[in-house]
Amino acid sequence: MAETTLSGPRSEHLPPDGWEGVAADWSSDQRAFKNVSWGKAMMWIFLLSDTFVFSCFLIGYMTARMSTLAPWPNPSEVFALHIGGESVPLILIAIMTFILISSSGTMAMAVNFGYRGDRVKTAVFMLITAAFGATFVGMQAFEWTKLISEGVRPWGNPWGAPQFGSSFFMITGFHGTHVTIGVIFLLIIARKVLRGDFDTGRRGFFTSRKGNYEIVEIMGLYWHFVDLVWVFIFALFYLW
Amino acid sequence: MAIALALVLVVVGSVLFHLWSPWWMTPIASNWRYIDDTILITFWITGVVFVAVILFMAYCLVRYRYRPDRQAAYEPENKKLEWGLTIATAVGVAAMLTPGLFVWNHFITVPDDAVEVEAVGQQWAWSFRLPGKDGKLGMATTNNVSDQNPLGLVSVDPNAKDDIIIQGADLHLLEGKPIKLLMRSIDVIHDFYVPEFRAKMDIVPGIVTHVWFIPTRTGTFELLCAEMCGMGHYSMRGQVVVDNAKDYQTWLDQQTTFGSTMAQAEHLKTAAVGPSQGEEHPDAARVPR
Amino acid sequence: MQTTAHLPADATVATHTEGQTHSIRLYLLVWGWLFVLSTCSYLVDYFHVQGYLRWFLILMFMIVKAGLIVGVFMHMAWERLALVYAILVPPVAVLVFVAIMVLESDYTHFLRLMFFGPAP
Amino acid sequence: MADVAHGAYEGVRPAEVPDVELYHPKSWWTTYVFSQDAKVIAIQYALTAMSIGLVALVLSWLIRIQLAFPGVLPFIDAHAYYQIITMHGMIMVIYLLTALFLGGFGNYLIPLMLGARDMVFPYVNMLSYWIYLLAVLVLVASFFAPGGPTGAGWTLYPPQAILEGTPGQEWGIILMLSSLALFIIGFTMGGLNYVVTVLQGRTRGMTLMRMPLSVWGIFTATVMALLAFPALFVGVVMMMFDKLLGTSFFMPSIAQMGQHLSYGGGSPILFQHLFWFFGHPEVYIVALPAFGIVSDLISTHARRNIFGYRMMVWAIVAIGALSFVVWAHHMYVSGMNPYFGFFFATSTLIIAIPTAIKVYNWVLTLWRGNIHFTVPLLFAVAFIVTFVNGGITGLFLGNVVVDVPLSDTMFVVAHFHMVMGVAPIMVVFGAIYHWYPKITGRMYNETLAQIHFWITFLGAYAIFFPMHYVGLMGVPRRYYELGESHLSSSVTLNHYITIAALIVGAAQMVFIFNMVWSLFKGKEAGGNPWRATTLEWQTPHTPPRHGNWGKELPVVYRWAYDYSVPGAAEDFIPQNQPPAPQGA
Ligand code: HEA
Ligand code: HEA
Ligand code: CUA
Ligand SMILES: [Cu+2]
Repeated sequence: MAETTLSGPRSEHLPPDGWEGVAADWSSDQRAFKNVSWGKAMMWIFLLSDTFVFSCFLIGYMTARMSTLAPWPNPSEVFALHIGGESVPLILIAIMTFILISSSGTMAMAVNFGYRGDRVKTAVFMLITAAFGATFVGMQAFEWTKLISEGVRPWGNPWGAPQFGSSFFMITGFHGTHVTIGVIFLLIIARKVLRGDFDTGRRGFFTSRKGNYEIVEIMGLYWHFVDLVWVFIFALFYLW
Repeated sequence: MAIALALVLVVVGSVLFHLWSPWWMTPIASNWRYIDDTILITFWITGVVFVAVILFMAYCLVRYRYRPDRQAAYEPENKKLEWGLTIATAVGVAAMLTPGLFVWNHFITVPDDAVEVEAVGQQWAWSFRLPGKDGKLGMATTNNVSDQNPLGLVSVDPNAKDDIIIQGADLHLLEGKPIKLLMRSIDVIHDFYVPEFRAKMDIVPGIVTHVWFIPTRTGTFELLCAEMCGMGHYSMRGQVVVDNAKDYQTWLDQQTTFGSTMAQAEHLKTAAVGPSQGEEHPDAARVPR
Repeated sequence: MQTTAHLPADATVATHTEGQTHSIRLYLLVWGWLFVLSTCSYLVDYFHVQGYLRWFLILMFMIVKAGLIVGVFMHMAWERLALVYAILVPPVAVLVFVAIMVLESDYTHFLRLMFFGPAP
Repeated sequence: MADVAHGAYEGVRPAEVPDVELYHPKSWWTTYVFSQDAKVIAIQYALTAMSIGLVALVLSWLIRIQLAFPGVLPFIDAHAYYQIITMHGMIMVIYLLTALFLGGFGNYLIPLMLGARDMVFPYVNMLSYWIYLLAVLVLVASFFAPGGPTGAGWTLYPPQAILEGTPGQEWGIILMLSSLALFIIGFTMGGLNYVVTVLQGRTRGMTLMRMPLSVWGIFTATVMALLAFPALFVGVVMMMFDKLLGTSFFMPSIAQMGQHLSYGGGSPILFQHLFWFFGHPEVYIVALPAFGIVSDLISTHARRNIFGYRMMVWAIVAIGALSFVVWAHHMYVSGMNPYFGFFFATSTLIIAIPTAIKVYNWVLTLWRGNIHFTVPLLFAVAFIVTFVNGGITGLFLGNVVVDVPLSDTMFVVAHFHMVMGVAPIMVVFGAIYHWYPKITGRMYNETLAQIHFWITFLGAYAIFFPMHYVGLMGVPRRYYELGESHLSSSVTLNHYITIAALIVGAAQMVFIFNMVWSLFKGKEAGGNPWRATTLEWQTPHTPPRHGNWGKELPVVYRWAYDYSVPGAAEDFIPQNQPPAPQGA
């Protein structure tokens, strides 16, 4: 049926973007996302799926909080720190937020230098990012110990609804895990970059395929996503 | 060929079974005749479509079976036909949905003159509570449940005093009087289901669900638990008896109130529950001890 | 998942000429903005802004930050719309879910207040 | 009709021979066990799924025997019964159908039908299978765990699922939850592969609107799965915490068997929402691939182009999208906010429209066709019959008030067996017979296949059609025995149902025997026994080798349904056949 056969655009001049661009891309042959590599497409779709995971966690937390009769502990007091006598609300969380944002910045830099083919700078920025990430996890750990020492448990706490502790540990725990995984992969890839795998076209360990600097961008997507999730947690858990 | 015959048999068989088999809805005993009507409408519409679709398919199978000398028609699409069918279907759907939604609206708006009756589910038995003289059910919470106070009533609540508690016995209802059945579970999810009443609702711990109906004929009806609630799920039965005014009174007079049972308990100096248990906030966080 | 060997190098580079080589300044700018916005949302709490205003501010800052991260850091702003829509449309389902659960939670809370709330 | 795919995008060649060589199997192990070849992975998936499926099938016999002849099997007490139905349901839905359609058919058909050499990330694809296998093993392990597998019902509703009084609350439920988590992780790895392969890995000329409907069905189902499983995952994690850490996400304050449990403030209904936000898409996840595959079976064996191709595609997509906003139709009587009834009843019945379109187009494809009564076609017809029947009973349940008396009765059980337990299974069989020659290079035994078909089709219908009336009477589901009841007259009906079920079950052995026997004794099938147009039948070798296509990838010039094109030499034109000089 002729009308179902639109032909794929040439690589040199992709069709104009905008609606007709969308139509052209989706109805072209070989690939729907014209200039997106397999790895990048996969990461995007994975992140979409992961979005649903975190959304569901937050929905669960929201439902628990909205439907309980027990008073909900006030985060801004619970997470306050005593600095020089008087207590500063949420300060630790604020710092963590800034750290994670910074890590996103450095990651973006890394990606940028990656595409300029600047091996060393790329690797350095990735390591900095990893360092920030590690710090974040460290502070999260500190936060946990603080709360636990104050008697907050997954099954209850001194100030009110038990779901407070449950949601807190669950959500920050899952986010923390994502950060940790990110750090690990950052280190692995930074090593590859530094070793010049992507210039020499060295084969990957498992897949035995060649990699290229794009992996840095893919890594970046993941990392920024982790930051993105934190933005939501910060607003919906700590500031509500 | 054989397959076409099989399809015809399937259709005929299904219809005959539907018409003549003795297995059918239990005779209704509540005001929810509307629900039965909606079911019948749905049966008609969908039944017609089912028969039509299958018989047409059978026809195609015979008429267009393989012949070396024939070639199938090449016709990628046929807008008119496709849209026509789509719209016809939409009409069919609307014809079933519209009455359905009206009845549903009726189903969820409880009349003001409905008397409140409470059904309490627990693994694996039914208990019931009537409001007593004052016509009000007293507060009750799971946290107050104890041997003396199996339904966890709040003893400080004046409305609770004259509440009538029925345990391990049948629930009696007055014929023709609208009932708002409040449902409470003290452990897991159950479901209050009397086939003859058509109405059904889950009993969820942590909230109080409700359903309303008017018993329209006297008799004894089986109450089944219709939500998986553990090993005894299938054995969680009860009985609902619909009486005329006279029998209902005689039955009512034999029942004991919460107040009196509590009094005995106090008297025996074994009162386990008191106002002191923070029972005002049943739902408040409790760090396990 | 290093995988794009089959892509001729030129293709890959070509791919990203628009996306990647814009100046570092942009990143620093966005970075700065994220700091500012975070500070703002922090201050909302610090000065105990309450009620609808609080909600409005918090959510607004949240959305803007999210937008910046996705748009610039994740380069969505430079992707073709085909990808953009593919990623941004499905989360609508989440919004429906959220809406339903808000109503549901309210209902649960209402029931609990009515039946288990403060005793008379 | 045909159209040369000019100006294909140079930048994007699917994996070329050298890329495939990289993971070309070099030893027996990497050929048959740790293979990264989608076709081998597909067969591994399929065999694992069917083996565990057989277990579930045997369990279904036990269910039936107990329901019709209570107590004849002494080892089935209430405890065991609930474990049996739970495992039966869970295995059938998740570990058999989902895995078989997506992991099995998905892996085999997507690359071949799209003219790709393999999935985009073969290594991840391999991991996906091994994690799935692990999930299955954990599931099986729960049968041997102390206390046995969980008996909470496949919906695993808390609080009941993790409390005393429910079978398998010691270990069973924990293993069940772990197994599900594993399954989701494994599936995600595979699912990403399928989606990206469809979107980014097609051959030249293969536009989305030229893809066979099989691929469309599997693709849409996979996308849905990637978005729906997260909800289950979260529910699983929360319940795991409630069970192991004593959190109270789903647990209100509970006084069970005379003692107060240390829970409070949670909401059981939250779990139901999470579960069904996954659960309803899930039922379409097992339906859409069937829709797609059956379209191809009908078109091929009726020698007629699929009717209204574009309508079919849009219907699939519409169903996929809509099914994310109907989930609460499983909760009409769950005590949720009653006003949801209006919204969800409407959205639910709206889904019937695209589904109806598909049904019509299948039938209209037979209409004016030239139908060969091959076994795959017979199964396709059986699918339509059972699906329509099951679908319309869905309309009863979807119409909120009608659901009130029917919910949680055997009517529901009858509905979803007809529509899920029979219809897609018919497609599974049809598909296996259809592609058997391609997979093995040999033809199945016609007579045995016919026997298998007739018993399974008529038998399965005989099982589940009467069951609706048991439900209509008001017999609740998940009842170990009805015992003394005014509904006892349903028992006689149960006898017939059970006898039918046992016969049908036995017939499956014929199927298995046929598969094994034909593997050795079946006669050579040749490359394209059905004279089909789609690419998988045009491979240079049968069975296809690693890399699928020799040196050159096929180029696609036309849609997948050029059957009986007027004036064409053959009554089918393969997708990769260039148009005749002056247009066919
Ligand atoms: C393959 C799986 C599958 C499919 C495709 C469907 C399809 C449908 N299902 Fe079903 N369903 C299940 C699997 C499935 N279901 C399962 C497993 C359960 C139980 C879970 C549990 O509790 O254990 C369930 C339970 C279930 C319930 C909950 C019942 C209860 O627990 O109280 C409801 C309620 O709305 C429902 C509705 C529907 C509807 C409206 C459709 C529609 O999509 C059907 C559409 C199809 C047709 C309508 C037929 C074809 C159309 C025509 C021939 C045209 C003519 C039609 C008209 C005139 C309108 N299903
Ligand atoms: C795809 C899903 C599927 C399938 C195929 C089946 C198949 C069958 N089921 Fe099942 N069933 C469920 C899904 C399924 N079921 C679910 C989800 C539940 C709910 C559990 C719960 O309440 O928690 C359930 C519950 C359930 C009950 C209700 C128990 C109760 O509530 O008390 C009953 C009772 O009769 C039953 C019977 C049967 C029978 C007789 C068969 C079959 O015998 C039908 C006839 C056989 C076939 C059509 C062939 C099947 C072929 C295969 C399975 C492939 C196997 C592999 C090879 C052959 C290689 N099932
Ligand atoms: Cu109580 Cu089932
Ligand atoms: Cu559903």
